[in-house]
Amino acid sequence: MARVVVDVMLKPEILDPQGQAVAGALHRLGYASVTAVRQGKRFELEVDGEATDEVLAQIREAAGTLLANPVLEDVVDVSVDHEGAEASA
Amino acid sequence: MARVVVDVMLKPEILDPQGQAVAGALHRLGYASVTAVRQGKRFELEVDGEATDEVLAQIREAAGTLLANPVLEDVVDVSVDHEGAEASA
Amino acid sequence: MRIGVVTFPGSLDDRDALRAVRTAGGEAVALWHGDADLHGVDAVVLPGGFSYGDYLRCGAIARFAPVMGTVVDAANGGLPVLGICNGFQMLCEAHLLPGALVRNDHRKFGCRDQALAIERTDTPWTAQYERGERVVVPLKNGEGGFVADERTLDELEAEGRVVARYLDGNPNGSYRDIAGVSNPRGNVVGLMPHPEHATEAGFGPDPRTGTDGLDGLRFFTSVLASLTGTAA
Amino acid sequence: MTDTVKAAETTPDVEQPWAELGLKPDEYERIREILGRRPTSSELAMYSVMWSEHCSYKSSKVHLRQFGEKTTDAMRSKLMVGIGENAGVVDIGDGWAVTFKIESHNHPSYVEPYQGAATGVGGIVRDIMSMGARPIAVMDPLRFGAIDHPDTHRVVPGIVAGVGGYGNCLGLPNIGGEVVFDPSYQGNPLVNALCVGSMRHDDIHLANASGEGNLVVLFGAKTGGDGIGGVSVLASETFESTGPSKRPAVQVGDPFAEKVLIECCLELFTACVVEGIQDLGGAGLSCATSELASNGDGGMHVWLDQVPLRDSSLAPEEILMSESQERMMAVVAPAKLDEFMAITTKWDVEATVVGEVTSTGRLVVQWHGDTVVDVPPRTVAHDGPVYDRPMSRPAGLDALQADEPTSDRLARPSTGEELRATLLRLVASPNLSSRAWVTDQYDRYVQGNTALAMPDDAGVVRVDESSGLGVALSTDCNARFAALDPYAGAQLALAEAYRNVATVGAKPLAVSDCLNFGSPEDPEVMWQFAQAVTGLADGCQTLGVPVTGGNVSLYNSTGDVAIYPTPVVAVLGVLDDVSRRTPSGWRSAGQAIFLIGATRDELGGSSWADVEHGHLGGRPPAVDLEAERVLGEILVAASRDGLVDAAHDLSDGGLAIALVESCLRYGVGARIWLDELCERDGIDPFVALFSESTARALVAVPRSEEVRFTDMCTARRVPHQRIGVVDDASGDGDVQVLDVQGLFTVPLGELRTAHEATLPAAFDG
Ligand SMILES: Nc1ncnc2c1ncn2[C@@H]1O[C@H](COP(=O)(O)OP(=O)(O)O)[C@@H](O)[C@H]1O
Ligand SMILES: [Mg+2]
Repeated sequence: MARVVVDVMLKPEILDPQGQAVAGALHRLGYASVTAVRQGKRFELEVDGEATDEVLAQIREAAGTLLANPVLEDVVDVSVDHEGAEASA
Repeated sequence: MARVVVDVMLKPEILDPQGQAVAGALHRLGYASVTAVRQGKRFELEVDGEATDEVLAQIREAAGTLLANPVLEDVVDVSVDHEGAEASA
Repeated sequence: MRIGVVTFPGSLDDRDALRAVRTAGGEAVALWHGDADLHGVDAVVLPGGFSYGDYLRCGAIARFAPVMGTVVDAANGGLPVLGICNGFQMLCEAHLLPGALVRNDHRKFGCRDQALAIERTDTPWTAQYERGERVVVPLKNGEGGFVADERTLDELEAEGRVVARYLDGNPNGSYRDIAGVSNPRGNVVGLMPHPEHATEAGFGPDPRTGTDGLDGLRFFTSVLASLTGTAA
Repeated sequence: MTDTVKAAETTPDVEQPWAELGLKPDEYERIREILGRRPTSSELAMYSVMWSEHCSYKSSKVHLRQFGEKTTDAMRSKLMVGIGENAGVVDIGDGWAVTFKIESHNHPSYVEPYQGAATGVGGIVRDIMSMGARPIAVMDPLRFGAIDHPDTHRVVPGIVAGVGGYGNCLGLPNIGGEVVFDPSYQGNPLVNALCVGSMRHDDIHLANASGEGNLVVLFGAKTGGDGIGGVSVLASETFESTGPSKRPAVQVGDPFAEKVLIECCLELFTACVVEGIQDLGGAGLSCATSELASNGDGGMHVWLDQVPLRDSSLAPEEILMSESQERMMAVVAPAKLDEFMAITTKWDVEATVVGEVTSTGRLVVQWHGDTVVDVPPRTVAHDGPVYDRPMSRPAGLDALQADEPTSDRLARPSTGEELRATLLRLVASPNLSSRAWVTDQYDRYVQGNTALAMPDDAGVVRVDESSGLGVALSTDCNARFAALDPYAGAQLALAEAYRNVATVGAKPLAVSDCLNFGSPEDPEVMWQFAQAVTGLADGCQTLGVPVTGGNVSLYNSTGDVAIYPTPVVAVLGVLDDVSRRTPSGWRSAGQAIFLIGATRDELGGSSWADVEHGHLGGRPPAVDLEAERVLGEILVAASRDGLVDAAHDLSDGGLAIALVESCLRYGVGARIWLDELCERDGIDPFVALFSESTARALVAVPRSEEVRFTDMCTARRVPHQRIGVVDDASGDGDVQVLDVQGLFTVPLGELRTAHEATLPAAFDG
């Protein structure tokens, strides 16, 4: 059992209404130091067996097509999560 | 200019239809090794000036009240992103 | 009796809630998210819609609006508060009600005439319904799945705080078919379906449902009656 | 460095990338003539986008003129604002007016289905707002490739979710549309979006900048690098070493920003602080500034560096071109600016003064003190090139029309068993099956004024809550008919939409259209286009309903194969009291079922030929607009006088499908006999059930009204035949059935299962 984390963010040039709304809320709540917010996705994939290079390669491939919408998003990171190894329900 | 990343995941006991759909799709595409998927959120916050402990403390607080709903979600990580320091438009 | 309906940026069914209050014979008072003053209303409706685009989480940003502080205090003081759809989501985000609402299990927005059983009738909003009565009102949302941990769910059941449950199949994956819940005292009610859209014949649920399309009206007449009752 | 007018005067011979921007050599020459010098790169950007097919209608203009020319004064009587403005405005009485328009967002929806469809809805809603109206409903005619093609599964869920995601979030009920699957649209789905808005007569606003000294205010979202496409060519030249930051490949909509913008605009209108208003859509600031200026009485001066930016690396050319969503431009009197700003602040909408109205007659744009644009606005906005492109009748058309689906060429069912099986296959076919999988993703209740929506023949919304005054809308197009005969096809689309509106009891008043065609540079496509426009214009004249506006979408093709000519027609009608609307299903046992209109052997382009034989050939059903008009009169009068409890028009799939839909609407069965009908029209049961002859409708008449109803039809010399009775328990054990006597019986349960399973099976899981 291993856990692989895939981080996906909107491409920088793409409008992010969600992030804007969060930034606005943070300001109203007085968190002035935050100048901008972008909201993306974090996927946690449980793989059975080891997170071998081959498995990671597979996941990278899947990430670029399925987890991220290549028109709008970039996969910013694919990495093995060593703490949270136990599967979550 | 610093960038702070906040990762939020659904609590294990909360139903995650998106994650399930992704897992299903991965299987149909033949990525058999992936046994389960959970989908969470990744926030990238641009703060002006340094990401001091004080700023991080503020952001942790905001994460617990606004960015995540403690009933549903856990803030799994708050960390300074040292590469992507330049603000994205 | 004066019933306030709060408009947030992105509220959609606010004018419908105001209309329903008038149809029920009450005085409808439009309240504004930025104004912490409730202008002496006797009850408050948090209407449906997509406040702040439902960005981040439904109701998560609206929950911090100036008016919400006052609503929370007044609710804790016993003021009748009804949250419909997005309003329900706000009440959960504000922790006036337990649990939370998540993406429908089928991952689509769903708009349908929904059959419900009204299970708690000792709230100011449901007093005029029979316990277990079957009603049909529109359900329309993308994030209507009611979730909470097992302990909370058992507690809700044990204390009889489930106000309404879905009938004829679960439309969105809500735990234990829950469509609406209340606080222990019963003055705060959150409901995913839209009673305000079943208050005028011909503009609500389809005749196909076998109802006259007016099943939602008693949420509003109930609160008016209970208010005059207490006023008397 | 920025290319200025000064620079342009002193460097007449620099090479300019006009070709990359899609300009033809003579077009570039004309720009130089107009200006008496070479254009600056900002001017080049403006002209190139405003003279594009999309903005200038250069290929379609010569034909579209017919819409105006064939509009008689009588037709104009209810028209308060006609073609040419952002949308036409129609008087519906009691001091109320409605404005409606349909537009396409085809290509963007193919590239990014969700965002393409979403921003399509956003664009048409801003058009309606810019007339001063409150948007009250939307509709979405959609066309996709074959239902079993993998790419169809990529686009359908995204497009439907996008239409819903944006419209639902604006609080606009979706009251109708179309869903069509055909290989013709495989590489080029059609996403058309309609919006209707209502206003009091004196709330009408227009897009013009008048009154020297009035201020030009840009409000709404910040300007980003969205949809500037080719113009980056220019931009990149204005950057020395560092190129411009990457530009978005697609636009993302922000429905929340638009919702707030709607409420903000309505409050601005109520406060009377707006002299003129224009939405920013295609061609962004280039379009808004040049149109406002040329519709006004003077000129305009713009300080482009004042425009709030989302991306600080944008060059002036790009800012002028940007198609960033959720922006509007208003002309405001200086004395009213504070009040204007107070309202935008209340709604948290960013508003910035970016210019002023002048008397120079020129549009002047400055960038940090330098003049980058100095042009006569009309030459940008209205005096673009006009082409009368070559046309030729498609080579294969004669053969196609000769390929009639006669009984000797296409096997026809005859026995009851065969007819029953055919019906069940048609009911379950992609284009005749239930649309609920799509329409259940749309909010039809919000605003509390929806009196009728899917699956009825037209959407009906109340406009005036006190009187019940309201409007009905339907959009239609059978592109298979248009492929067989574009002139007739356009009239058939008009006829069906007109019929749908009359069927619910509304008097048809006005028309909008969205003309989706292939490449105008293909003479055969151009011929189809001209035929369709002429057909529609002639049809509107015959029916007395004016075209109030619309949209042309060209270059729709997969590879070099054009889509079927697809002239989508929207008809708007009025009801004095929407509570009188007629639903498409019957409820009361014992009511008589009448078929109005005559049935001929007309199966060319029919659903039967398509589903059962994959056949497209012959001629489409004959057009008889006179008959449509009289049928409309009957349906409207019958609903007004309470002579009918249900009415459903006959279209795709003919009588058979109409019967099924009217039974399933409320789950109430019927007993039908076809003998007298076949006798009268000299046809067999198959033709009676599946022919798609026009000008026909089914009605359910209460026993007490039968005589008045038949007298009314007789008086108007309209064929009407009692073909059955509403029967809520024809079957054994009170099972609801559709019983076509002597031929077959089908339980409604079996029909419903077949009807409702198709789309979920295709797109869920
Ligand atoms: N994309 C859509 N959006 C909303 N409503 C739709 C859509 N497609 C079809 N509908 C509705 O479904 C019903 C059936 O559609 P259709 O068979 O095309 O009607 P008709 O044949 O009367 O034009 C109509 O009420 C139509 O408005
Ligand atoms: Mg119809």
